[in-house]
Amino acid sequence: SGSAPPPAKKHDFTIGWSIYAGWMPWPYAQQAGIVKKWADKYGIDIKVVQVNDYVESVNQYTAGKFDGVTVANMDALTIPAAGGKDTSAIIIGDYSNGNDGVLLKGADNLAAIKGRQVYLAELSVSHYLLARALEKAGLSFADVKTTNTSDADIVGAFASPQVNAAVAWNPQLSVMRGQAGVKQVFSSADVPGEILDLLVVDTATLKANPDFGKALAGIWYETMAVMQRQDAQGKAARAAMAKLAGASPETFDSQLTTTYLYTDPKAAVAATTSPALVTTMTRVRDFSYSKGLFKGAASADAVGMAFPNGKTLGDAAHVTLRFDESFMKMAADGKL
Amino acid sequence: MRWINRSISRKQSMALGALPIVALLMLYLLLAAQRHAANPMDKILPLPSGMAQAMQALLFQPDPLSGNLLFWADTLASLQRLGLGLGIATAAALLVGLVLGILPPVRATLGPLVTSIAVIPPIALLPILFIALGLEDTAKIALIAIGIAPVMIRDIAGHVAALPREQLVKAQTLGASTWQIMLRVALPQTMPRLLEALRLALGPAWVFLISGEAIASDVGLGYRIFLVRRYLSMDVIIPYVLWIALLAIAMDVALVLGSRRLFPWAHGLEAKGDKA
Amino acid sequence: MRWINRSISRKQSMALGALPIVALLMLYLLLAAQRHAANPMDKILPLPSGMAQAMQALLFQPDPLSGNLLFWADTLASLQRLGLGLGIATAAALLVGLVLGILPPVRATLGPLVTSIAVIPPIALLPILFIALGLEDTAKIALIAIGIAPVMIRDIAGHVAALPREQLVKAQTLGASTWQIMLRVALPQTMPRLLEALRLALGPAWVFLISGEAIASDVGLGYRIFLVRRYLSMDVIIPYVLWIALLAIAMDVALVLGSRRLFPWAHGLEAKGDKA
Amino acid sequence: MSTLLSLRNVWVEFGDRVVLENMNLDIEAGSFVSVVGPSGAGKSSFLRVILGQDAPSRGQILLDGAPLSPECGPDRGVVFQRYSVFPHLAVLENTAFGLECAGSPLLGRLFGSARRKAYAQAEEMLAAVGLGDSLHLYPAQMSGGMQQRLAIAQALIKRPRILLLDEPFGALDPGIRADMHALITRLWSEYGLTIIMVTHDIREAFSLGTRVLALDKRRHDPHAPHRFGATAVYDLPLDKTKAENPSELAA
Amino acid sequence: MSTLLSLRNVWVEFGDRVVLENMNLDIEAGSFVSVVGPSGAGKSSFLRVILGQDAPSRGQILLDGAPLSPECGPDRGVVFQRYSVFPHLAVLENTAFGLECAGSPLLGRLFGSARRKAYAQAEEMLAAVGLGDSLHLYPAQMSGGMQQRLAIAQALIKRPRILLLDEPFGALDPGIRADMHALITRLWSEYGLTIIMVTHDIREAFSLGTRVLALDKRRHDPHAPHRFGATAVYDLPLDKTKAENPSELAA
Ligand SMILES: Nc1ncnc2c1ncn2[C@@H]1O[C@H](COP(=O)(O)OP(=O)(O)OP(=O)(O)O)[C@@H](O)[C@H]1O
Ligand SMILES: Nc1ncnc2c1ncn2[C@@H]1O[C@H](COP(=O)(O)OP(=O)(O)OP(=O)(O)O)[C@@H](O)[C@H]1O
Ligand SMILES: [Mg+2]
Ligand SMILES: [Mg+2]
Repeated sequence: SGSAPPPAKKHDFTIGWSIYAGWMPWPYAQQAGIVKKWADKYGIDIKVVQVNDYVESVNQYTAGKFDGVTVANMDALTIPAAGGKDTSAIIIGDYSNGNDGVLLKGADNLAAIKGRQVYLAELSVSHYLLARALEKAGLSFADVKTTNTSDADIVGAFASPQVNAAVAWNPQLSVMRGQAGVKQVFSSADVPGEILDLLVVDTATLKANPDFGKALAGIWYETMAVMQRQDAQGKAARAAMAKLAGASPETFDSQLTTTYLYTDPKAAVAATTSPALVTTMTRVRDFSYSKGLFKGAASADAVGMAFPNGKTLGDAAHVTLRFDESFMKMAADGKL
Repeated sequence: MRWINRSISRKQSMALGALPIVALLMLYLLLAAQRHAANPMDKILPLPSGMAQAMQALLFQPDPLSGNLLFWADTLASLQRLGLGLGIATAAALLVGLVLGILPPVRATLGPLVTSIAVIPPIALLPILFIALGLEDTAKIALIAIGIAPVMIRDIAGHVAALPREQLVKAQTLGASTWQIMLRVALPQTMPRLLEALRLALGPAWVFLISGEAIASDVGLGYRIFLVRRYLSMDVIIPYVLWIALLAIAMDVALVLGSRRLFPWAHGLEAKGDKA
Repeated sequence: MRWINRSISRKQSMALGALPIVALLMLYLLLAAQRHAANPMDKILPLPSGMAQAMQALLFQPDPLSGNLLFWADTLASLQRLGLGLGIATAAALLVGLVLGILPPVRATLGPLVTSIAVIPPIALLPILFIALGLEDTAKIALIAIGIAPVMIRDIAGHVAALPREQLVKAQTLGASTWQIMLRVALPQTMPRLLEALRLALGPAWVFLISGEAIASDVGLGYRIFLVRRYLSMDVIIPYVLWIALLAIAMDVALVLGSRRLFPWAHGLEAKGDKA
Repeated sequence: MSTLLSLRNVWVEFGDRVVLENMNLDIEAGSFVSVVGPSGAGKSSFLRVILGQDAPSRGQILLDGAPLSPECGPDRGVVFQRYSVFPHLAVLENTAFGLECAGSPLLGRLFGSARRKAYAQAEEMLAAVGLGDSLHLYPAQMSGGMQQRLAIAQALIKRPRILLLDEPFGALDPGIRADMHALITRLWSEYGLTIIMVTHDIREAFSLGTRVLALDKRRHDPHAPHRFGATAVYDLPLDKTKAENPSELAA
Repeated sequence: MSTLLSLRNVWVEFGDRVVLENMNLDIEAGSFVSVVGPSGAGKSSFLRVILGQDAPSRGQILLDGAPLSPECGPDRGVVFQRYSVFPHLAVLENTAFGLECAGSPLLGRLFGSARRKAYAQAEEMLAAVGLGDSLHLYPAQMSGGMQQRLAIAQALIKRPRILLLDEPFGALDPGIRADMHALITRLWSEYGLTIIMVTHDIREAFSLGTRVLALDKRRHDPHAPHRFGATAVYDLPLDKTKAENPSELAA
């Protein structure tokens, strides 16, 4: 956590990333020199570091080893923010639009999940998605049993004949869906905009070094521009990202189709300022609280969140997660 | 007096042994207090009070879903898996190691296979294990057994092969068959070494148990550790790890005492007195 | 002839040793062919042709981004980490094990600490390890060293403590100081055992290397295995695992031959001839 | 007496080190052969070859005219210079081991009356070698001489046809040694044993043996001492009535 | 001659097993004490106590009138019944070990001319014990008797004030044994050593020693044999000119 008092001005910054379709632009930008270009522009140095294990990347950020990290909205709330680390989400990169899904074997409707043993990474967005799915099906957690499964092993686990229900995200999800007799009965496309993929940074560092935030926004939207091009250059960029993710270009493209990328900063700003975000985060934190993720807290309000235009949720005196649209707005306004 | 000759009394020995451990604890408390001074919500080095609070729920409050006291349910599940894995590995080490060590044709046939299995990191082949054994406890127990048995087998086989040739010759001149030599000469002399090998395997066995429980599980010490790792709850992880260490030390001590008791001829007797 | 007396010639031994391994390979091929007959796209038990195809790219086609041949880059990175981890653990085992084994006051002081560390599964404390040592190679090397050193230290200490007391007494009557006894009596007699302990530690060392690389890395054999595991690419995982096994066996053989060569007095010499 | 054991051109070599060179020898049933010779001459190697523990590098050994099976069995008992008792068995169990193996092929252990009988026999033998007081000690708790006596009891209880002894009395004090001499002489004549005994004590060799064999090198090259092996340089048949009082060394 | 070593009411016990009981003894500088006694009497235990390897359970040992330091040092050399040589050193290195330790406190190894000198001295000593041909063998390659001679060379090269020998010649053949007797007698008188030697050979005890000590139990309870320990039952000073030809056993 931010153990040391906030550093004043810094020159070197590190952000951590892990493999996920919506985050592959970061390592690509590093490779393509986009990171260096924008860092140079603001006279700083940014390193983009891969962590193979997603949870470890967020833990390292929480421990203060990274200045920023790629993370899903729920994990940003439950890991750093709940741990007292004041964190700002400065880029809302995408929302999962089918990248997370509930899979069943030998059934094609969600109701059939009742009574099954469901394999998933507990306390992750998969768990949240399962909660939403059960809600939609009129079921509750009492109707299923869950087994915690590491995200690296869930593909192998699902190949075992005994396992007939799982929740996973991409790229694992697409591989699991490819197995014979497997049906996807629910996905994040059914709850659009609820599973957000963010870039978060340490608020104190950001306050002292606004240039860091500007550079990151610059990097992101330049990379977005390159990767959405439908020409050879865009294709090459996406192929490079596929390679970095260890996937084939086709697989990666198919993952992108289920990822709603906010390629346009204006759309991202709109999403951030929309009241729907508050609704989503209320759902997410209520779920997290119900699962005991706010350690020892008396109510779901223990962790405070701040939204654009001064709106807050929960304990306003202890805000540790801030949705900060200002840098995306600068990008939208061409002020970077 | 030369250091090599300084003998330490039991009491002194306890005091000296506690020294570095207490020093380490103090260092931890110091660092934790420092971090908490900077950030009272720090999760990485929790204070003892925080750990006590976090553990209270697990220790004494029944889980609303299952009605179990989670800590004890975890301990029970893990100990069961560990016990079965260790049991299978020990039995395999005894049987295969004995036969391998004493019968040259079997050694020639199975030695290379055991070596090959010993050097394959089982963690890397988990998917195959899942397909073959499913995801229930069987796979976790198999992971432990596969992880530690080859090392134990090689250890036992080496020990048996190192029995003085004169002993085997002597047994044959006394009319013992191969089977009788295995049963009455090699087996009993292997037992203390087997307990020793088991002691050395305890560390890796816990590692494999925790890795196995991290993969797919809904109860167990390793399950809990990896689950709460998701939100960096070191206030649960550290007490769990200490508990594991305590269990492991208890097993270690039990094995040492058991061996002394069951096989007095292999311990200490020879500290004094000359031998032919 | 009794089985216990049947000696196996080198040639026979090679043939016999290959037998079960070839049988296992055949079994694999059979199962893989069956699965492919049922589902030509089966990913879990790939056919050799599929593995060859998957490996070709990693072996011979330079990665467009880095210009490296990935397979070789992975191998190099992993071997470096493994080598450093093993080196540190071996050095620690030699130094600490020797001192622990021969000096009772040091044994009393550090023995319990080493035991405690030995029984703590380092995997459970990975977050602390990575936080303390960063995500670079240091943490991975430390994981290997912490994972295997305690077992090695205990092994060496036990071996040194079991040196016949008469030898130490004899050395003292020849005027040797504690230091000289350590240097000239205990140390050289420990060396063959150290190589043996290193051999036994190779398996766990690979496990820790792979676990470490699975968490934080961008190159290495374990990294690649965990990367492609997301896609259940057994056609890459199996060749990688076989390659790891091959490397491990090569190290094992090198250690055995090295020990025979460097410490002839500890091997085979005593197969014949009686001793006082 | 008939020839029990014959050596024909037997060589024992370790690599290029020749230990025994071209030995030819006939040993008669019922004889008591004492083997003497300087330290390192190859006396122990000679015993190992007869025992079947090592194969000669050249030549042949015949037992009752048939080639010796290349493994040892209960027809040949042995007492080694060391490693001769089982460290995990107490004195009584060590002694009864041979009886238990013979009586219980499957478990190697006797029960009930068979066990009582075997253990009584073992106790008797232990009393004869002077270990009647130490039935329940482990070898590690005994002095060198006591272990050697145990090894002798262990071998004698099986009444082997040929008994091979490698300095069996070297570690015994004169009193016990005289008792053991008497015991072994008695068993030798009672059971018609054939005994081959290596000893350093010339007096013992002559007083016990019916034949004394001296092993030594015939040739000696100071620049390559290991290139010549030992053989029987003296072979003295002692035509005598069996010694009644074989040792005069008793204190 | 002056008293070098005194035992005052010395007891050695293992648990409730009494091995030595209330021993009182004065040993003069320059004497050659032979210790005899039945196997298991406690002769080796007696040597270990004097050596400083074990502490007596009761009583006191004085060296030059001062209490014996409870650890062994280069003033007292020893040859054990076994485990007496370093298995990882070749014959020559085993012998030079003591010289190297004395000459190089830091490394325990000599280099250059110092090394050459030490090794030449070791070679000379090895030639004297008849191992001149085996300089580069490892102990495991040697017979029992050869190892024992190596142990003797190793101890003698340090010229200790007191030399403790536990059946040093038990495994030697008569020829070598006579040579060793001559060697040890020569070194004993040349260097003014004090020697305490355990032996099973009464003749050897009398021909070498200036004093013969017999250890045995005074009392013997058949129901609790271990409750009584041994002590010196005979103590014979031999007033004689030093033996010139100490052994007549040579073949
Ligand atoms: N494995 C071996 N390699 C090389 N040489 C050996 C080996 N075993 C024995 N020797 C040599 O064989 C020779 C004879 O050894 P052996 O033990 O038979 O002698 P021995 O007559 O029994 O001597 P001792 O009376 O001292 O017991 C010795 O010179 C020894 O060095
Ligand atoms: N650690 C021990 N525990 C119990 N008894 C022991 C121990 N060591 C030695 N003894 C006993 O002490 C007694 C004396 O042993 P010691 O080795 O001194 O005899 P010794 O006179 O040297 O015999 P030998 O002539 O056979 O070498 C023996 O009865 C032995 O059983
Ligand atoms: Mg011999
Ligand atoms: Mg003794």
